[in-house]
Amino acid sequence: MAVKTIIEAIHDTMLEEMRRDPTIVITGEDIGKRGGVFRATQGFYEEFGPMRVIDSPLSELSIIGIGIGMAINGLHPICEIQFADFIFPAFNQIANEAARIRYRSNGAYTCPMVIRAPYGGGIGGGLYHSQSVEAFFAHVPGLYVLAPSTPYDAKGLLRAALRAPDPVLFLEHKKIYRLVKGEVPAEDYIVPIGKANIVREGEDMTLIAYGLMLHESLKAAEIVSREGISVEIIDLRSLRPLDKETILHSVEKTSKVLIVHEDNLTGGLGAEIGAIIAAEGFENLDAPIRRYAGPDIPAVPFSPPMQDFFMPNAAKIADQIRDLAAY
Amino acid sequence: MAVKTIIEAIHDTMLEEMRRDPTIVITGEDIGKRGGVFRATQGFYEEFGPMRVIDSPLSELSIIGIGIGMAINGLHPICEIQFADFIFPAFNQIANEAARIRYRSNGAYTCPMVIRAPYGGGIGGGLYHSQSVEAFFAHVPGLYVLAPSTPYDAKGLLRAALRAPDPVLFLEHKKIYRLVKGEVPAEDYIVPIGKANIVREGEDMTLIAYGLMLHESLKAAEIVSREGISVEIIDLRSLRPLDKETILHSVEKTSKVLIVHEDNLTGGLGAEIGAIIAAEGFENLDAPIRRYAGPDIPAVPFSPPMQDFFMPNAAKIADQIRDLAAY
Amino acid sequence: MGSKESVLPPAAELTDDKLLEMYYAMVRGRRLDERMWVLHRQGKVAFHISGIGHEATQVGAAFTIRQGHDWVYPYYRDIAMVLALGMTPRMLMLGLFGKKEAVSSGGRQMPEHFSYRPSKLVTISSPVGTQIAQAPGTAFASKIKGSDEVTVVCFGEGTTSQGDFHEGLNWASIHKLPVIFLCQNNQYAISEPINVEMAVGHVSDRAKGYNMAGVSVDGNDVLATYDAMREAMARARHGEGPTLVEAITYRPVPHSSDDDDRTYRSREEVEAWKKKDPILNFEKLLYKRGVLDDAKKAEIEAKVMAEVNDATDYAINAPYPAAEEALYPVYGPLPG
Amino acid sequence: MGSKESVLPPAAELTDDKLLEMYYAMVRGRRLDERMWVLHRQGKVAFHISGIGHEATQVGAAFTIRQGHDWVYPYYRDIAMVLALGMTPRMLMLGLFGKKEAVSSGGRQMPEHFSYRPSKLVTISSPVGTQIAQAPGTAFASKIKGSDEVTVVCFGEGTTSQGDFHEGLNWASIHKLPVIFLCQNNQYAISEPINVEMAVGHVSDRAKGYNMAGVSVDGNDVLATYDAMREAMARARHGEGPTLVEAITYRPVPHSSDDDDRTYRSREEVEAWKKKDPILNFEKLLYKRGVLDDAKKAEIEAKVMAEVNDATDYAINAPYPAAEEALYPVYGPLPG
Ligand SMILES: Cc1ncc(C[n+]2csc(CCOP(=O)(O)OP(=O)(O)O)c2C)c(N)n1
Ligand SMILES: Cc1ncc(C[n+]2csc(CCOP(=O)(O)OP(=O)(O)O)c2C)c(N)n1
Ligand SMILES: [Mg+2]
Ligand SMILES: [Mg+2]
Repeated sequence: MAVKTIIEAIHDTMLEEMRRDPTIVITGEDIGKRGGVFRATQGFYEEFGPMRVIDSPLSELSIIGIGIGMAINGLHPICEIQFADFIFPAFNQIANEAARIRYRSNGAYTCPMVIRAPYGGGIGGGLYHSQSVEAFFAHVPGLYVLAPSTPYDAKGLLRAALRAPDPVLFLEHKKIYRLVKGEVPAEDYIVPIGKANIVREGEDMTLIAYGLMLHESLKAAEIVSREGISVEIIDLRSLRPLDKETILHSVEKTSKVLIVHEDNLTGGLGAEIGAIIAAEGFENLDAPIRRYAGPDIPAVPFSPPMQDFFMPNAAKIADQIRDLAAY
Repeated sequence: MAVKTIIEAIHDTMLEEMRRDPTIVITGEDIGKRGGVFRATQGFYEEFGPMRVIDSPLSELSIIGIGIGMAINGLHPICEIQFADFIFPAFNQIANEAARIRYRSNGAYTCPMVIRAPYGGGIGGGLYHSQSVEAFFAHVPGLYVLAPSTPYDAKGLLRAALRAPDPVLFLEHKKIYRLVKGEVPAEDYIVPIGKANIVREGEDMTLIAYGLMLHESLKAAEIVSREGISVEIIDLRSLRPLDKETILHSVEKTSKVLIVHEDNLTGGLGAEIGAIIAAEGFENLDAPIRRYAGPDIPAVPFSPPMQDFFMPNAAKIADQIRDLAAY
Repeated sequence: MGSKESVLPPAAELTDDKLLEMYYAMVRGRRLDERMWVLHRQGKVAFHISGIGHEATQVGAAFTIRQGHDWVYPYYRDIAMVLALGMTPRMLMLGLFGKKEAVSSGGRQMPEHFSYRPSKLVTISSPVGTQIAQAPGTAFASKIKGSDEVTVVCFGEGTTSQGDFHEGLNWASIHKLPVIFLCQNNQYAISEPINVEMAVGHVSDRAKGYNMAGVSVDGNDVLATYDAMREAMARARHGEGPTLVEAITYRPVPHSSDDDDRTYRSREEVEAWKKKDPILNFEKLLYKRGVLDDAKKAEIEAKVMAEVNDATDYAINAPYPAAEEALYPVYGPLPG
Repeated sequence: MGSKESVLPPAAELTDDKLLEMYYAMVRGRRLDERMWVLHRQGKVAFHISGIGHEATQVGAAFTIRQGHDWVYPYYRDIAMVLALGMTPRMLMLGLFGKKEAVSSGGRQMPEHFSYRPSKLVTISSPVGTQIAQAPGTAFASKIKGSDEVTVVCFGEGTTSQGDFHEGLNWASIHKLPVIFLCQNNQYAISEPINVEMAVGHVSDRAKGYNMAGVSVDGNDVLATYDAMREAMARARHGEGPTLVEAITYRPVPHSSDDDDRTYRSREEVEAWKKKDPILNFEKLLYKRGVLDDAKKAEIEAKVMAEVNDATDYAINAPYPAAEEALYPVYGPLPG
């Protein structure tokens, strides 16, 4: 089986899907000749030409607006937002428009589209090239929000996203684009939307994470396992909808919960997860629900010491685990 | 003492503040001759003229952008967004810009401004004149988010907002603009940002709400009190920051929690409140943390039966209270 | 006004029957709209937003659109337009009351938030201008598919201040897309007159910033609007790119049933514009040409009023949606 | 190019000393910028975004601005401009390394995200274009206060596709605000050439949609830029409203240290433009006029290099912020 990076898996999957399905078109900034600033569309322009690989003007609002208009007229657009930090000019088009086309027309119109957005910090990007934007969008009914953390899932989720009949925000953590490698089967498969993955079994607590934090959490679990603490780790993969069953089932087993994300604590995705468990898993809980997240400051500062301070990492997560285990 | 509606309290407070402080200017759609579609600025244009009461073009992005530029240059703008549903074109200017001016310039620049936005449903406004937008903004470090539910607090919080050295999103529930009346002292006073209010004392559970839901919750508490259930009700008033102390202190006393809001459940403000209590109030809890909120559909439908279905109200809240009390 | 000189304008070739169809379409829009105001005054409905005064613009435009072939993004004032393009008075009345059968949204949206798939009328929202950034995408898809569909998108002049307007026109012009931007300039955005909305004399001047064709036309003259739209249609249909068409008209009624227009404009101004009423104008012309006479007019009025009455009765008696229908359809089924 | 005819252009009145100051400002920007590229190649810094090629535009503009009186919203390429307006090479180098003392943000932001209050250089972010909707607000405040401050806002030509551009220019023109929109048109937005960004031949054509003065000028000619900006300044200062100034230039280096411009443009094109280098151009002129000679040139180079070396050493040795400084300043203190 081929070993790929996450960005390779995304590139190859889009390529295969565009060959398979002529209704898929892609637009975004610098995705044509330049092949995308992260090289996600390298070679696409040459293969599919300017009618399917469309360099957009520098205007996110209309990257999404145009995508909606295309979806209305039978295409299945992939809209690339160069950095997730730049998705906000399109907020209205995503939350008020794309996510509501089906509902507001009582099903007469639909808006199948995939919005890809590289997100996350730890890459020296400062306040505006490091943001985690998932919580804003996971609050929007009518949207799907996905965040793969492995090449295998990147392929399977992207294929699922391109088969969904509704808009999908597909979040790709920049730091693991090339850092994380893994086997990616050549055959077609789908990772279903809404299904989390237990990537490590354990007894003492349930740790819930996604994206880069999933990998830091795995390292942390490895560290504390030598100290006799057994951590079960859930990779959410799907941020809207959340896989309540998997989460609650795990909590039933472990009775303790640590939620880890890089986004700011207040109002981050951990809030919803925590609230769900506090409501529906309450009777199984043996300890307070812990959230460990980025501090409540405007995204990740640039200067290395401040960036390191912001980012949760394996060592810091291990401390959180120890602390909770000792409760 | 004068009895006023909420909209009167807001109108009068802005008027007094503009008379007091010549740096306050106001801009927004139809706020000039028309006096605002809710009449919040009636008479302002006549008194202060077109240089302080500025009818904006129909463009929310730049209502905020212009406000930021004014704040940079020593003014204290009040920016009116006609309906909160229309704030999303300005999302980038609010979340990426206004909220970060201080941090990103290391304090060299600041952005004191008040963004007023009528929000909320139950008024026949359908999907796009009914939205609750607080959760999106309560996730943004650098912003304050306030939501008064009485004329007294409207005045006190608005005066606090106009003295804050950072941007404030001031959310006004449309349905209670004229429905709720109350005494408003003529003298100057401030309701501090970040302080919740215990509006009803009780023993059996803590109910946390704000805006219209605060009033529905009060009615519900009245109903169930006849059945011997004693509910303590917290009016949050400040949605960012949350008043953790007041919340946790109340939970310590009552051991049960019901959070009520009109916004969609998933990722709504109740998630953060629930997660805080599940972390820091866990040991005092006797029951699962309940959230009662709008369903996960795109805002409030127009047709009366569907609108009623969407909106939490006193009777439905009373049912939730009974159910939790019986736990 | 701005439309190119030609030997014979397209409207000159319209048959008497077509002219009467146009007249009927305008009267139909007007009478239905007036009934909606009446229902509001009677307290039977909570809200109405009106297209009165815009009928010439809308009908002139509609008659250049290939119904069911071309795409249309209407806006909330387009009552006469959507009727001319296949929606029925019943559909609109059902929407006004928020009844279950209302085709636009099954009662989910406020009235006048049109959607009708058989006529390719695309679902609209309330935040103004969003459709202007979407319509070029629909036109782009037509181009990619090699179809000669044209996309028409409507909006008011105030809405041209939104970023969506700029970004949509930019895309359309860069890619020479088959899209027509039809601005219905009624000279007010709620209370704001055009001079606080923009610094240009004509909305069509905005086209220059995109190297796009821009024309202004008397939007109270149905045939002039028809001609301007025909020309824009030809341009779009033949791959020559987009046009910004400004139809200059007036809204003689308040912005909506929630508005009081006395706060921001004089009665004299309103009355002066009422003299230029698009239906009266057209009527005069048709009388002069001998296409219309008193009998024919009465017949049309009667037919229209029958439809309006039927629609009113039907909608009043139609059932509301069940409360739980509010829960759907947020998502479609996922495959597998 | 587009600027109005006048008997004597303002630049003709510049003294030899002023011309040398301009030359020095351009060389200073260039050498500091080059050093930043070197530091990046040496792996000493993680990122650089460059203003090379834009020096004539930036210095020409800067010399029309009343430092500390007028407001300036720079953009990330404005290295030569912010230096000409009072920032020092040390400040910029400290920013490049993300050191504590860096005045723009204390290391919070990426390099070249300028902010310097003593010169009224307003803090900028990365999402392009946001400043274009803010600058007219600052100009509006000047007008309200009755001050004759002018606000200058800089951006690239690709950025004119953003809604912020449209909305900002619309406000400025409606209210005739004292603001100058200085578009530094280097003909690429990262990889995208101007023809996929817009359908107009000149960015200044975009001004027409706002009934705003628009001029195009050779942005590689510092005196031409100076003249165009002087005219725009006079207009703004005297209450005659905003101007869109397009300075046509080129970026002979990659978009940033993360870019590889070989994927999207030919070496021939780049080499051809390098021949039009703004500093070489100006040097030739100054030699011809006898303002500059080899000795003077060497002296200036030496002075600049001393500054650049000093800034580099200083920044390398300067301390990083403490980790916990990340926590502040999110909010200022609330009164009472
Ligand atoms: C984004 C947004 N902001 C504000 C509103 C409220 N609003 C509804 S219609 C309208 C005026 C529109 O004016 P114009 O575009 O000229 O169209 P008209 O109503 O005159 O036909 C406003 C401000 C809205 N619907 N959407
Ligand atoms: C809103 C937003 N989208 C995308 C980007 C990524 N980006 C940074 S610079 C740039 C190109 C800017 O081009 P132009 O405006 O011509 O300025 P130039 O860099 O050529 O000087 C892009 C796409 C961004 N910074 N902000
Ligand atoms: Mg109008
Ligand atoms: Mg450029």
